[in-house]
Amino acid sequence: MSGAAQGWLLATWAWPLALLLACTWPAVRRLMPQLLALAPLPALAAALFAGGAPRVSVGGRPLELLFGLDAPGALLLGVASLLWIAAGAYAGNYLRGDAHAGRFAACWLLAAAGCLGLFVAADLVSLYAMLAMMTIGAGGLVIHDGTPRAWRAGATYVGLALLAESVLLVGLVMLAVEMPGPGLGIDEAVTTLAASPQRPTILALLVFGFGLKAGLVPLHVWMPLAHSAAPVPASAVLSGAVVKAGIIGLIRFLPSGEALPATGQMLAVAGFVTAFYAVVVGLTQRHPKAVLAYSSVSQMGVVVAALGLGLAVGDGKASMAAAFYAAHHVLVKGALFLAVGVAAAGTKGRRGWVLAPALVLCLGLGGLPFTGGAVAKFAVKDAFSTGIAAALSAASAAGTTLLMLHFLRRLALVEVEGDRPAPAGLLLPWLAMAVAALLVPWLLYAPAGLGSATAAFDPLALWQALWPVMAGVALALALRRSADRLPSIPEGDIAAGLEPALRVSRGLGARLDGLDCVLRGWTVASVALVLVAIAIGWTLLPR
Amino acid sequence: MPPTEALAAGASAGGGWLVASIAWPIIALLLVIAGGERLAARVGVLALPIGLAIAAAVALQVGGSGELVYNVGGWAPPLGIALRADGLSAAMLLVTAIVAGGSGIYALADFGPPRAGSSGRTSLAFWASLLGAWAALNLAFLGNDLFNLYVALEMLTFAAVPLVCLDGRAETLKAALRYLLYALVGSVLYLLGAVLLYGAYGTLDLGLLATVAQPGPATWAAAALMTAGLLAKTALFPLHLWLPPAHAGAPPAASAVLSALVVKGSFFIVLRLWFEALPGLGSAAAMQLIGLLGAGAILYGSALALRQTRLKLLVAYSTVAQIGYLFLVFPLAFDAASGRLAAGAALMGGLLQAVSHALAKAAMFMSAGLIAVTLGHDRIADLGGLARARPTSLLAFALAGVSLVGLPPSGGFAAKWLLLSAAVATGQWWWAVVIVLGGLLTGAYLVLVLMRALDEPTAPAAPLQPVAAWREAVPLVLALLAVFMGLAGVLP
Amino acid sequence: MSFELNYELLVGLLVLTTAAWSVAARDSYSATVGFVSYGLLLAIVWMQLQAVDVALTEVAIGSGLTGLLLLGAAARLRATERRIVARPSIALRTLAALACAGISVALAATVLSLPQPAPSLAAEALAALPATGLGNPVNGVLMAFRAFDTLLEKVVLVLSLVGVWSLAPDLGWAGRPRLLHPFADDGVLKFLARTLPPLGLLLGLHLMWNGADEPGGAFQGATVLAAMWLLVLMAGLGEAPQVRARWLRVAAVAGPATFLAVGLAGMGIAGAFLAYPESHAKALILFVEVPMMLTIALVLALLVAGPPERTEGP
Amino acid sequence: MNPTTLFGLCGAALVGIGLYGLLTDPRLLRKIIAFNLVGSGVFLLFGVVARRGADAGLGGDPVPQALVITGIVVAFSATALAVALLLRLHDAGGGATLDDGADSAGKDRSPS
Repeated sequence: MSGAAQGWLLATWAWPLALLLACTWPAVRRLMPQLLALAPLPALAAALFAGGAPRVSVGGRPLELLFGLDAPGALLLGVASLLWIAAGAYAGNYLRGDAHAGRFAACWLLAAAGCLGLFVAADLVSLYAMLAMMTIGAGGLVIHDGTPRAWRAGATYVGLALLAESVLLVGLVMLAVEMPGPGLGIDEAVTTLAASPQRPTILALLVFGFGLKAGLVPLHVWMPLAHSAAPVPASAVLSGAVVKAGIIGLIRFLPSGEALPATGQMLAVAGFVTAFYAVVVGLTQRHPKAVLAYSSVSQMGVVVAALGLGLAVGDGKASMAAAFYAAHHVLVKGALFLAVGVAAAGTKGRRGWVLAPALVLCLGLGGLPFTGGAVAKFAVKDAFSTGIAAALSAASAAGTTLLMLHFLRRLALVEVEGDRPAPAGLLLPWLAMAVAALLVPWLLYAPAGLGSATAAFDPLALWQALWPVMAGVALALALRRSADRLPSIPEGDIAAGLEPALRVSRGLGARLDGLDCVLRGWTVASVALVLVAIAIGWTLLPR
Repeated sequence: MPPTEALAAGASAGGGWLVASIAWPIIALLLVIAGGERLAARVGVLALPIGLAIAAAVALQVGGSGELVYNVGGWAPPLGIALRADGLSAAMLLVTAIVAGGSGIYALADFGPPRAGSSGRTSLAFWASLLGAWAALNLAFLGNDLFNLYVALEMLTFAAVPLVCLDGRAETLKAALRYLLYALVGSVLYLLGAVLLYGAYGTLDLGLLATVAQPGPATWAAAALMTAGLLAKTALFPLHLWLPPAHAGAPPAASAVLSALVVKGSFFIVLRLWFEALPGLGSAAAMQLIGLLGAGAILYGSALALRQTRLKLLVAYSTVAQIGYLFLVFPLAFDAASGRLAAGAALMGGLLQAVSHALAKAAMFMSAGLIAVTLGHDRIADLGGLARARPTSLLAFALAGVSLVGLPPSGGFAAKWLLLSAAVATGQWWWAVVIVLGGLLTGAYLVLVLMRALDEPTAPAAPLQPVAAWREAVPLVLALLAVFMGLAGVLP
Repeated sequence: MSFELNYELLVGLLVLTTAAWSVAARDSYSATVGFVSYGLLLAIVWMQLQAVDVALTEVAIGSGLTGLLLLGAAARLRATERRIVARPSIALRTLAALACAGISVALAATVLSLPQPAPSLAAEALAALPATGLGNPVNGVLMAFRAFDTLLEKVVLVLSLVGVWSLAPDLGWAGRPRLLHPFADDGVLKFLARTLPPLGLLLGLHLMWNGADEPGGAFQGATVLAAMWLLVLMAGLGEAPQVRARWLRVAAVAGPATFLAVGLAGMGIAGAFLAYPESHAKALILFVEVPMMLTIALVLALLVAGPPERTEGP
Repeated sequence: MNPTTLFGLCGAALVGIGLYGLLTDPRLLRKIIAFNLVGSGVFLLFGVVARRGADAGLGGDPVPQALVITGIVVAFSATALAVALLLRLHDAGGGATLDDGADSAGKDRSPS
């Protein structure tokens, strides 16, 4: 049994990579876009059968790679692989006739390998490797359309992701240096971190890196750009699964069961700021994908806030609860992005098939009772149980409802291309995801070890879930007319502020060219050589 | 004085491979000259696999015994000359053989047997220079005598300079002359240092120097002059004036050798000088100074690479930047407590950087060459449509970029990880900042190129020139080696 | 101060003066002439330093062949060099002067600080000399103790010859080096070119043969031969060979090839690369020196002659 | 002061004089001459080292003397290569300095 489990762990990332390798064969490459749904199957198997299995070790000294699956990882891996399967099936249909389908498939497989592999990576090096693979693949997906907007989004995404990974790298190396043994397992790293004299620095680096990956304000600018520029199936996995890299990273590395009030409260503040800021900016967006992207930013804020509040009081179960909340978001957000694509492909005669489930999912994200969202909210109730946190949480739920209804309005207004309905190949994955988003959280609640979900049917709990949604609906009705009069903030909001900085750097670059001409003059360079000799001699003299 | 006979007998078994690794390229070189331009390519190509086998034999022997020593002529130092190979030399020998082999195969299309009507000049010059440079590099990696290493350096320069100006255009001739003169200044400073060391200690052998060298004016002056001279030959910022035009102007097969290998020869001698001959004589300030130049190279070279409008120049400036990483070894390996340079993560990281950069940069120059052949130009702004026109070369370029940026599982990643570890472990966080910034800038200029290449063609392109598939395979293989080098650590 | 030191002071000052002249002279031709006389003065210094072998080499190569090379170049560049006026700014030149002075001062201080008694390998070299069968310790170092350097130096020579050749224009590859004939009509030169070579040949062989035990050696001998050949070429009495000629190629590699072959044979018969069996050491060394002298003479002369440039006449 | 030291100082001065020419003279031929001056200064220092090592009845240490001979030959090779390059550059119309339009090789020219 454990042998099979370990096989699934390795196949989680090795199988998509093998498919990628097979793409070097032109015949396979042509076929691959239709086969994308196969890539995440081992990951799903791993999530089902390999949770808690002993870690697999690959290699030995000097470098040992470890793969394993803890409970939050298994949860997220499971829902992420569902999304990758549905979106992969969707992509096969979406890409018909696309000249660059092969390239898309290659990037897709790379991103899938990285994204799914991330959840099973159990040592620092493979964690970093998976992140890098995911970034490169996702970058390729973002620029797929080749429009200037896509290029800009892709460049911003890759640039910021590289920044995040560089910062993470420093943090991971700092951890690795302090670890006693030759192995670099994450479990051991967390133990080391707890006792490390450098803990504040390392935690700051890791929170920055993973926070950027999860889209915490003000490091969120890449998310709206990338998620709205990418092709629909790519947006779905980016917004659903890929951003969870930051969440799982935080879950893995933040101390569990130990109270760190200052760090926890700072995280919570950052999370709530993100949650509300993104709702406000999201309301000004016109494009439904941009609205969804801001909603993702906001939801990640909620997750981080839950994590932070749990950390502040040393609640050991907070990480599992946050993972559960994030898992629901994987499914809902993935589904809703697919809905945008279905709507755009044509809803003639099937409008209800798009809008009705979307409405349920949207309200579910706000926490509407009996939806998957309600149980997700219920999972994090402990974190948001007291005073101001409870108020903020309720306000955030109302805000989310408001934002999602705004999304629904924009979705209904999507221009329809042609007069034919969306093909079944697009419609079915969307409906499957919608059903999954509604049901799967209920199925997973008890196995996730969060207790019994029946408590969510308690009248008080129902009411606590319902009233913020109703408030949000009321607010949406009240603001219905003014929403379109809001000024439109460009996607990526503060990223637009980077333009002047770019201009300055171009000016500096021209200066640099001039400097290089001077430095490469013969006399200057050879005098420099003599001076270097003198300087080295000087520094060698004893002081 | 030690009894000569005893030491001569002390030469390790298998040391003959060291002689072979230097003698073999020389034999091939002499055959190329005597055989004439018609045979040059054939002799050269046949010599390459045998050279690789010899390098592998050295690596096996070193792997078994840890170190190989050979006293040439049976005369032990200080009177005689010793050759010595350790793990560092073995790795450099291997990568040199691989890259030289790759560039030799790649060059068959440009410098193969002369066809009717062509003169054969470039064919003779290329193969003689390639083999000469190879012999000189092997000598630089194995030499254990300062004057012997001086001869290696000069041989390397004389082999490298003609490679720069094979096409005979005025601008490449000028680049070659700048290179030659600057390298000569460098080697004369190096020789000056060797003279002073001999004057003070009566030996030129690295190992013997380590036992007798003391702090003092002669040692300081010698170390300063030799280091500066070698930095000039390695083109460390701000002594890089000659590198961009020389490396960008040379034919791609030659650029690959120049950028991947030739600059590593002098770097290796700096390593030897400080780690073998004078390990306890460095000062913290001197090491920080060298590191500062390295940091300057990383940031300045990367920033200028970002500014380039031509692909080959971008790759050349990228070399300026990547050379900088090599010199971070010095401050990172310096143990302030004991005042000594210690082998460890930093040295290992430097070696990995040298090896992975050699593979990646050779792949880059070769694929850039094929891209230029395909499009008829190498203007970055007009690379659009390349992804469809020459996907394999672009893939090789991108994979090589993965190693340069330092993404796993590449050798560049392993190097960066080790250098960062050393920076963290010694508390020198400022070098960590430089390493991270350098990685970001590297990512920026490579993404810039890839974005252009993935774009649609900007203008109605000139008819694309065909390129043989086997030529595209060479950079791809080198790039794959660089990308998967980091996995070597996983192998049992 | 003794007379002896006064004399040496005078030589030293003259050396520095001619050196400064060759840097400062306005005209490159006069600078080159200054450089040649500098080389001759330097040879005197080498004699003072009891290094006769080096003095011979300095006269033959450092001053002679290098001078010839530079004079030829100066003549060809005369016209264009006049047009060069742009010099580095005064600030930069001052900085350069200060930096160079700094190097000189540091070197001087280092020279004064060298240990006394000086470390030396003289005794060791002398003790090991009998094993080589040679009488001249310098030649012992060159051909036995550090034979590896000498072998590699020959490779360097050949490599730089290929480098020089590689600079040929493509059309000129089939041609011959364009030797300057500044004195082609000079009757004296012609006369010398007819009479000197036989004498030079004898002198060269003598230097090589004698080098085993006395100052001189293959190198200095070869230089004399090269000079004789160049004299003949410059007087227009002979044609420089085509670089594609097979005999030329074989001759150009004969020296290092023989040396390498003997060296590799040494691995079998004497236990190490470039080792000689003690009984045959001197004979083997002479066996190596003959082709080496041929190669060196040829390569030196061809280096001075430059790359092939002229296309073949009809 | 003895004659050997005197020549040692002379060598140190030669290195400085030659370096100055090498650094500042724009004319390439003069750089090559200056390089030879530096080289001979270095060799002279080596000769001084050899002379100081006079021992066992020899007038000087033969090892550095032999190395100087090798060095002179290498320097000559370098000079020959540099002169050939210079003349070729001159014929190709590239002028006789390094810096006029030094960056023409570095900017905006596509390779052949």
